[in-house]
Amino acid sequence: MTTATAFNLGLAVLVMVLACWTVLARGAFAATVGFVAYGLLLAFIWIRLGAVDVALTEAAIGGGLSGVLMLGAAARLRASEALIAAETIAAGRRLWAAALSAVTALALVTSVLLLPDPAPTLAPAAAENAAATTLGNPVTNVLMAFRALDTMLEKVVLLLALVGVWSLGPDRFWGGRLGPRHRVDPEGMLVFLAQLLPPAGVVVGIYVFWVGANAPGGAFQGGTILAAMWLLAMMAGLTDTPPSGSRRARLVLVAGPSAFLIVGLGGLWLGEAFLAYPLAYAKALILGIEFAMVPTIAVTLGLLLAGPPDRSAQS
Amino acid sequence: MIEFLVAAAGFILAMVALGLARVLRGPAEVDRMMAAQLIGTGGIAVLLLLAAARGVPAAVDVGLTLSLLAAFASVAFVKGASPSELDEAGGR
Amino acid sequence: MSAMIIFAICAAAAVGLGLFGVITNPHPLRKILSFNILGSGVFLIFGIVARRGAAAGFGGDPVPQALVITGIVVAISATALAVALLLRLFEATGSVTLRADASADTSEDRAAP
Amino acid sequence: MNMAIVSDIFTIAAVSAGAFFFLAGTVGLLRFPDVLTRLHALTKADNLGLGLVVLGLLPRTDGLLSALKLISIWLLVLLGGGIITQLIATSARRGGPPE
Repeated sequence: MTTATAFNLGLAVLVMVLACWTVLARGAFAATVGFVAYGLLLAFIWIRLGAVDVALTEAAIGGGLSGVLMLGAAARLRASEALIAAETIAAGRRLWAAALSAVTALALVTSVLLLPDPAPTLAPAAAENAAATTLGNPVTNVLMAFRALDTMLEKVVLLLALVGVWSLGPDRFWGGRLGPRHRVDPEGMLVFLAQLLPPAGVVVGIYVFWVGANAPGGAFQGGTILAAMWLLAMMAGLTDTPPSGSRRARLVLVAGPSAFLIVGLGGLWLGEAFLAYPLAYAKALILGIEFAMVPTIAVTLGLLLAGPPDRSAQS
Repeated sequence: MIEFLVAAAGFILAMVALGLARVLRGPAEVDRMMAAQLIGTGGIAVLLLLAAARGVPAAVDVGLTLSLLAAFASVAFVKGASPSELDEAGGR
Repeated sequence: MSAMIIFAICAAAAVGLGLFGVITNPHPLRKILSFNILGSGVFLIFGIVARRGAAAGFGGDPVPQALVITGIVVAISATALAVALLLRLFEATGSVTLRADASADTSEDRAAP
Repeated sequence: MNMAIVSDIFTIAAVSAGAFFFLAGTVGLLRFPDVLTRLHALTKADNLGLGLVVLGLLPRTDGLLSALKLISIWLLVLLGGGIITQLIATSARRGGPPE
């Protein structure tokens, strides 16, 4: 066994143990901590698979943001755990579930191992057409040019999810500020961290967006880092969420998808197709869309985590 | 040299795994709060060693992201474990 | 044993574990967590497919990688919505149970104080 | 002796020293009796270990920017780690006597 194989094996075992912990741990908080560790370490597997773009996304989203989302929910649902503990599932049914899961996993393993060799791939096609956009990062090429419709609709999904979350706020709080207010930490340690870390984080976020054209990175990864820094400042009580009625916030929320849509319609108007970029301006247009997208992504993700309107419009 | 770097990464990963096992077991929730911290140091060391071994400089950017996000998650751990830290919604 | 086989087993195990958790955990928050693990397993399978398709000087087929990034974004959107629904359910009924027959007694609990 | 060998020896020495500190941190985490001492073992030893690993990898970077990135990762971890440890310790103290 080579060193690399031993490393891969150790990494896989560790990630699987964490997945088991997340599924089987007794308390919701303990399970969520396991999930955060799982998400952060999953990024390592993505590195081993040579997908650094995905590793960046997974580290930022899987470990960071969704973990924090779950932690906040676990803290607010603490009282519900004792209520639901009585609802156990009969041993027989657990056995059936285990068998079903095992069969599913086995079927997946065999189908992955039986994939045709040489594997079908679109890499040559992506390489052939890379010159059209002159971007050096093939994943950005796919996201922003070859499958731009997917990416545009993905941003719409983010926005729709936010609309869904906002619509869950009680009527009396409509137009009010989003989510609970965080108290300023009396010892000031958290405030100190929230003053020191975000400036560095903003630089990193913009850097990750900027290198995305030619190296792993991009608008989404950069925007996620910015969202995390904003949320950190919120958790320290340094800033508050905007009210859900805020015009400025709503403008930022729709700016990114609108830019995408306008460019897409422009392609249609120029007679080619929806989202067809004129070759001479392809790179500039893609970077322009990404640039418009970064603040939208940061604000949408930040507000998704903040939750529905939770305070009356006056406060 | 590459063998050495991967071996060092494996060794530190084993240390992180042992630490995680200890930290997740608890019993106090304070112990569990250290999990992200543990990955934020040991995990990043593993990542940097891997980046050097495999010659993927971009993996260093993942380390940069991880260092920020691990700190962010740790703050959420501390706030999540002590619900009194979270103020009640102002409207109630 | 090649890296692909190890990670393929890992991905399938994540799917299996997630499925088991979704079925057996009574708490909806734990179901959401399990569902995320299931999803990450599916993403890993995409990653393996991408890695096997390495060609034309790329370390992996960029198309499945881009699909996974889109998938991660959609997953967190859905997760955030699910968590918000769950929190609202708890706020409205004081319970998070998903049992169909439980709605009657929880509303009585709420009426008592 | 040429430069490549010298830099390789430097890398091996520094990374090994870093790995040793990770070992020390984990031993402390496993063996120390209460939360505050465990926290102390984890933060101090691991941050030093990461610093040594970064130091060892510096000669292998391909330019000033990459070297700066490595150093800034360490500084970020130091900064974040130090403050978060304080937060965790405060939370431990507030939650009554740690077992």
